[in-house]
Amino acid sequence: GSTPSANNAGNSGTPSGGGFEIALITDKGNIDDKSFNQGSWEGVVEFAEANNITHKYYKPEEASDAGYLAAIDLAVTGGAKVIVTPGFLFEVPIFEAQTIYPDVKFILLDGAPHTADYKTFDTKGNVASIMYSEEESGYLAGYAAVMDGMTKLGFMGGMAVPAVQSFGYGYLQGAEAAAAELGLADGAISAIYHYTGDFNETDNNKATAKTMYQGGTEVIFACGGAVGKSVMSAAAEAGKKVIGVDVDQRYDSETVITSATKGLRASVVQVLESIYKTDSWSTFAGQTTYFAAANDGIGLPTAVIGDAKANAFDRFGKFTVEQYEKVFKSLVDGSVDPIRTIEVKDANGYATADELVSGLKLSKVTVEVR
Amino acid sequence: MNDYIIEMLNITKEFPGIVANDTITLRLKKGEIHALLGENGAGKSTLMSVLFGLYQPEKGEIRKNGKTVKINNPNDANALGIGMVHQHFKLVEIFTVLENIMLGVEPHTLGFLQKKKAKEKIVELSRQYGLEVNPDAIIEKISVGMQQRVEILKMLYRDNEILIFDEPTAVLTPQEIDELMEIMRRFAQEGKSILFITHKLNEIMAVADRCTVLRKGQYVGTVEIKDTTKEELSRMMVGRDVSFRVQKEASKPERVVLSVRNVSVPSKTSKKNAVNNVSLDVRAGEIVCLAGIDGNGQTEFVSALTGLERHTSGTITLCDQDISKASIRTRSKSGMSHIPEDRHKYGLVLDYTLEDNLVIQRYWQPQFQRFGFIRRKAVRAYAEGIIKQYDVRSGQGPITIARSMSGGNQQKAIIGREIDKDHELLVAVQPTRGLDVGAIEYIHKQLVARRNAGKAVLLVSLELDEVMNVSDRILVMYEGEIVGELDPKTTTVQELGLYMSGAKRNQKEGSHAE
Amino acid sequence: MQNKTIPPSKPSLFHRLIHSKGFSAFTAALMSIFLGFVFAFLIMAFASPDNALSGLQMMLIGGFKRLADVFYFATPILMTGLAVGFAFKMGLFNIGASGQYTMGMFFALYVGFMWDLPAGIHWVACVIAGMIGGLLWGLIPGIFKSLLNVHEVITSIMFNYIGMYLVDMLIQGNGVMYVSSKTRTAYLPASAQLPTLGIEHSNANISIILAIIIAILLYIVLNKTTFGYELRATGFNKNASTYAGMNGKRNIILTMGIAGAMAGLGGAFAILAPSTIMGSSMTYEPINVIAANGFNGIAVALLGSNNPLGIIFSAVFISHIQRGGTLASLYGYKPEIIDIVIAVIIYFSAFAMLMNTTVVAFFKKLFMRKQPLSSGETSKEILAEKILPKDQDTSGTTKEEA
Amino acid sequence: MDTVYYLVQNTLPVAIPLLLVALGGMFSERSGIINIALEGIMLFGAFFGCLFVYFVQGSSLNPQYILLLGMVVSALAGITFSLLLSLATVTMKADQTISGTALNMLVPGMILLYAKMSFNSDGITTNVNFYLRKIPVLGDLPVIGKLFFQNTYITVYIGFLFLIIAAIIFYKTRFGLRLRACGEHPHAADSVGINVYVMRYAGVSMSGFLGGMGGFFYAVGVMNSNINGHTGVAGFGFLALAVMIFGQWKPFQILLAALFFAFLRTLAYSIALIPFLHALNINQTFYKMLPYLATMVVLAFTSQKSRAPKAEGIPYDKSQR
Ligand SMILES: Nc1ncnc2c1ncn2[C@@H]1O[C@H](COP(=O)(O)OP(=O)(O)OP(=O)(O)O)[C@@H](O)[C@H]1O
Ligand SMILES: Nc1ncnc2c1ncn2[C@@H]1O[C@H](COP(=O)(O)OP(=O)(O)OP(=O)(O)O)[C@@H](O)[C@H]1O
Ligand SMILES: [Mg+2]
Ligand SMILES: [Mg+2]
Repeated sequence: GSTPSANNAGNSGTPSGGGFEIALITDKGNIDDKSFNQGSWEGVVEFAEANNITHKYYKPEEASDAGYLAAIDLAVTGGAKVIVTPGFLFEVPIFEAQTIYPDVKFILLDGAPHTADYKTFDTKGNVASIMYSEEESGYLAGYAAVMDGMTKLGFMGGMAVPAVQSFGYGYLQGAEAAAAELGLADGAISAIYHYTGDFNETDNNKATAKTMYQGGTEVIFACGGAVGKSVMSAAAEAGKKVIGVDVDQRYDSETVITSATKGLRASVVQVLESIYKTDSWSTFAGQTTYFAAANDGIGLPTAVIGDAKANAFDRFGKFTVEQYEKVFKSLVDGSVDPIRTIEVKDANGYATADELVSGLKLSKVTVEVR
Repeated sequence: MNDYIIEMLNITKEFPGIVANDTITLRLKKGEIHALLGENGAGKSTLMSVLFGLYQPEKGEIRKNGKTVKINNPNDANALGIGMVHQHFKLVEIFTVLENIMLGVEPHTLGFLQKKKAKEKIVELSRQYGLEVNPDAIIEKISVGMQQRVEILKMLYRDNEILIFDEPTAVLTPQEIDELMEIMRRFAQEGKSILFITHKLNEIMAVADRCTVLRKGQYVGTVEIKDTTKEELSRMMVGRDVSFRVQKEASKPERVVLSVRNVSVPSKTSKKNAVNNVSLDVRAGEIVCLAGIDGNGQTEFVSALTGLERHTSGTITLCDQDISKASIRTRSKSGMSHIPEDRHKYGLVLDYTLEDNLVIQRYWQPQFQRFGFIRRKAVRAYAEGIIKQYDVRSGQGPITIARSMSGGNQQKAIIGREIDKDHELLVAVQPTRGLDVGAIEYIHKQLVARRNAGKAVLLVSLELDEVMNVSDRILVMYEGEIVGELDPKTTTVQELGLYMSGAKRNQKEGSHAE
Repeated sequence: MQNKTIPPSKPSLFHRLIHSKGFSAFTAALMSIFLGFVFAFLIMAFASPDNALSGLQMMLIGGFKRLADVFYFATPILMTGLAVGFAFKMGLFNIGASGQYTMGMFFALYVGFMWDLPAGIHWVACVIAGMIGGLLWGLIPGIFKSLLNVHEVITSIMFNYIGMYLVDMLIQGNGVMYVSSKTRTAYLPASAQLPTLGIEHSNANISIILAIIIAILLYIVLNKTTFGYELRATGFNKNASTYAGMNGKRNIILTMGIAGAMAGLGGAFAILAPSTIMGSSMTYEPINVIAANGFNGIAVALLGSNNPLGIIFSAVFISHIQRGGTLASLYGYKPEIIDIVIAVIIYFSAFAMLMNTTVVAFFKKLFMRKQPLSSGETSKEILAEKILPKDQDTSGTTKEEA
Repeated sequence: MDTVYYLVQNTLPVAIPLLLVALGGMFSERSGIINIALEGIMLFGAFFGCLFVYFVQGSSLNPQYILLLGMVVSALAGITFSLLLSLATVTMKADQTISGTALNMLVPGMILLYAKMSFNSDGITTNVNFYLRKIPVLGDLPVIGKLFFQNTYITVYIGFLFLIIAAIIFYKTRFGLRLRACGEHPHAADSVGINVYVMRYAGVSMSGFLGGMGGFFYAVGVMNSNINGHTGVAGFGFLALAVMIFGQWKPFQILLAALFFAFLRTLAYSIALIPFLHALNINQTFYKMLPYLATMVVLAFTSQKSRAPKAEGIPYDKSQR
């Protein structure tokens, strides 16, 4: 029948006959998940609106490889030329899609295309695979917390996926480093380490956080999308602090002292620019690109949006931008290189206290797992 | 000029598929007791419901003291001084007597209840009319007779002067009935006008001044009681002569079919047993009648006997085999047929067709089922047989939905079903409840026929006439115990009443056990 | 009076039609569906007027573009629909299809991963396992109801949550089944996946055929067997069935068990479906979410007026509009609209029967004018027959005793 | 001791929504209408309450006033939504369980749709802080102060206030008497001139009022005034039904039941604070299941002799005898 045209929120710009040009496929979450979907969608919107390109996101009918592939198919039918797929769940579907739709460009975040049996890894010329060094971001967070004088830390991860794990591991290593630097005694820092098992805002996540605070925890690194909401409300009630994740969450709550960001938005924008503006697609195409301190892909926020003069570190007690820049540099030049993965026995990926301590070589920091 | 307090003129009331009242006229004089007589479904309750504002008539008008009134709901009726004791009591069981009486006309200030006020008035009223009640008693804990008093007090509390009694005596003992009659007379003397519905002719002869007869929703006539007879009334009611005596030759009891020994059943409401250590025998070829006022353990006893409930102690033997612990199905297999008390609750699946209802005891038998599949043809054929033999009237024969059948015909179907299934013992619980004389006569014939065919029949009944006419032996149950065994030929209704009300007891039954 | 000679017990065809239960159920369903879409259209017109029509059109006919998918997605809700509808026949409201569905899914997965069986047999074993899983979870509300007198609605809701949490825990704790780095189950071996129907770009598989066969079997059980007879009797009147010596308690448990088994099969069919992608498979994510297919089953059952055959069609229909809803997103409409449409449809089908009867009654009146005898005669005629002494056997629904 | 304070302080805000919603259920069922839709009503109320908060959060209004206004909004929303139930069950005489279920299914879809269309979100996220760290004077009272007047929400006090009001209406007023009559024996009520339909509409509407409010209080006290279509109210509506049954359809027993469940829940999440329980280190999931399992256990013991309103679930039809 008639040509579809964009309308209500969620897709904007007017389609040039060809429907929606830049498409994003959400995984199981929605684009406000305070995580992959949201970060990358913000990137899409930012770029597309700046350049007035039609864009839209699609929700798969079924959360399975086939379902994601079907969604990609729908997006292509909808006129997509560039498709952004946030999350490792798209690795296998993209492996298929890259050959089925050779002239569609794919931006795969946090994953690399491979076959279901993991035998063949192959990123074709129409796919850009993007990864992030979360451990570095987490490292900075942990470092900042301890430097700021906190000794009772908490970590609440969503589910034990690589991204979340390495955030957590980095966090502990950062704390350890800071403690050492401050010359604190062994065990001077205690950390409670917990995976909620979901990425949602739920009353039990809030209760769990509240319980941690009640137990004396000063700050919780909330590392699981909407789990952050629960932790922030718990912090607000307990009068304690939170460290945000992925994007700068200072705007969500007064309790957020800083956020261990990773440049989801930035990276998506960069790649889109390489396609539409700088036509340097080749720099990303057919390979996996890591976003890390080295290429400004991760870090703690140093500026407040919409207020050039404001101090992004105003919620710290002692910790200063100078200290931050120093440690950041050490990550850039590689003099410090946090461990990204450790050996975990448990099937559900939950590391035990011993695994963390030995795997991450912790001495100043004692860990309790919940 | 006219001395009628209420006139219902040419009232017509229709229900889906039936005209319950067809241009009926009824005139009530001030201070009279006016009986309303008719078969089941004749339209008595409906007519009264119209007067009470529960139903709106399609045609006709109602006048009070000569001027036309519109009665849209019970409130209007109440405002006109009309009150009603319903056939099926309308009491909230978990409420107290007080709450039930004042419900709808509660004394209150700003919506807050003023129970004290109400209580004083009730105490005063019950004193004035000798209607003893405890205002704070919970309805479900008091006897049926008491509950009726509450219903009557409801009317008095509302200062009604036109009182409708819909089949009030069905649930009472002879003594209680006499009291009620007394009370009615007193009301009449005080100038209250009374409409009195009943199936029982001698009650009408006893208290009524005039009687209006309805038949199949139509007005038959109004007669002065002093110049009419029972026979004439019944002829008016049914449209033909009916015999009040069930003619049957003396019974010749043979071997014991059912033998019950020391059966007790705990009560649901109170701590003491509902059935206490009951023993009895029923022999082939006799009709034993279990008489008693409603609520003295008959229901519980039957439940235990038929297996609807597990009794605690004692043994039940049917045809020399112990069925004390047997399932309902086993009891039925070993020769027990059961005509249940409540045909709608137990007797029928109202949404099933007549034929499906007719095989409900037997669908599992090879005759009707092969490898678990129902044999439609066989069922149909069988149903048609029963329908013919027992003259069950219905819209579409075997495939009629049971719900759409009249109570009378529903009952016939059940009786046909239970009698046709081969059995040694027939347990019939109030088989003629709420049925008209025609149907009653028919059912009594069937019971006697069973007994003559050498079956044992255990009849549980509240109707004294039935008890006296049909049975060969009467066992009276009082407060869960059998307090007397009587011979219908030698006792009187009054004596029976004394046993039923616990005023008298003999130990014959105990010895009878041996 | 002349008309008395024609017995009214021979109603005209039209009359019999409009009075057949099926007919009113059907018109009722149509009416609710219609209202459901009116609602949807209003929402869409509100969201963006200019596309509303094409959006609605997409919802209504879009499914035809993807028939294979329509049937693929119809399978699980057909099964949960049976799970709900079957229990309804006994007057039990099985709102626990979700939990039973999830359990079935888990059992199927377990056998799929933990046992290795020869190709031909493996998926069959998985399916049966799924059935058992659902059955067990269905028994629970049955037992609570018949032995402890707990209302099945509460029980089954509670066990939806319990089942969901339990399954998620069991899966996450199992290294073979769960890939923690992907927060989902691993890929099932091909031997455990259902044979595909080989339609391109579609997971359509043998299960839809199985589902339809099962539905037909259920229909036969309900309407032709003694068990079905007992079951419906109990549904209509518990006391009467007890009086007739039927084992009510056992039947309740049995019915809930069977219902659960249906839902369990639904879960198995869903998770065992073959993937269009080589070496891949369906996967389950233990993220503490209640399976929506269970609740859609309620819609399916009601729309199919709890009749197994009706349920086949309603399942396909609902799947059809869901596909359409997805396609409607090409016009920028959110697929969630369909959820609302479905809810609205159930809401109305809850009393459409009544609205419907009034409509029918209206037709009946119209019709009776022309043919006074076809149905309930006018009052005068009833009486004409009632008064006449003997030959009353023709007049039907009205009361008379000899 | 701190742990005790902590448990109490965290139990109440959870208990209150349960209490209010269960009371709502009580009014509905005592008038004769089974109200499965409580879950939906809660969510609907919570949604509009939060929507209101969302729109006024910018303004300079005192948070507590916002909360009170939000409460009114949610209550009205609840009533409106409950009318759909009355319409179906009272006027149209539809099956009460089915209509209720349909309404339950309607709300999440509605919220998702609205939230996605307006903010590309699964729900509404607000950031107003309704938390009361300490009630002025009362908070300083020795033990009592710490237990009841610190780290809490005003919802707690409002909740108890409505409990009292509900109980009075229920037992002391003409309305209450008549309502209960309709749930037990509607024909009796009718025969004394009580309009059963009206009373049932009233009963259901009261459940809408309390249910909507309870939903909002859930959002405030448990979800930090956020609400979304996926997690909804996490089965609280159904828990409330269980609470009502456990409470035997009586106000004060319902209070006890609500406290029981809420405490269990809080306990489950506070394991870490209670050494000997923590030592057991039982899988988290079991604690998530605990409230539901507890519900079943409780019902298993109470349902045998539990006595629901007699006429509950049966549509009232004047002409039926
Ligand atoms: N609500 C109703 N709907 C349909 N038919 C009804 C209704 N009430 C009464 N009827 C029918 O109207 C006729 C009159 O009923 P009614 O109850 O007045 O009879 P009755 O004279 O009181 O009989 P009984 O002695 O059994 O009380 C009967 O056929 C009855 O079945
Ligand atoms: N609620 C009802 N709806 C429709 N028709 C009814 C209803 N009740 C009775 N009838 C019709 O009224 C006629 C008489 O039934 P009714 O029950 O009054 O007979 P009955 O002998 O008085 O039985 P009961 O003693 O149980 O009232 C039957 O034809 C029946 O179809
Ligand atoms: Mg009658
Ligand atoms: Mg009557």
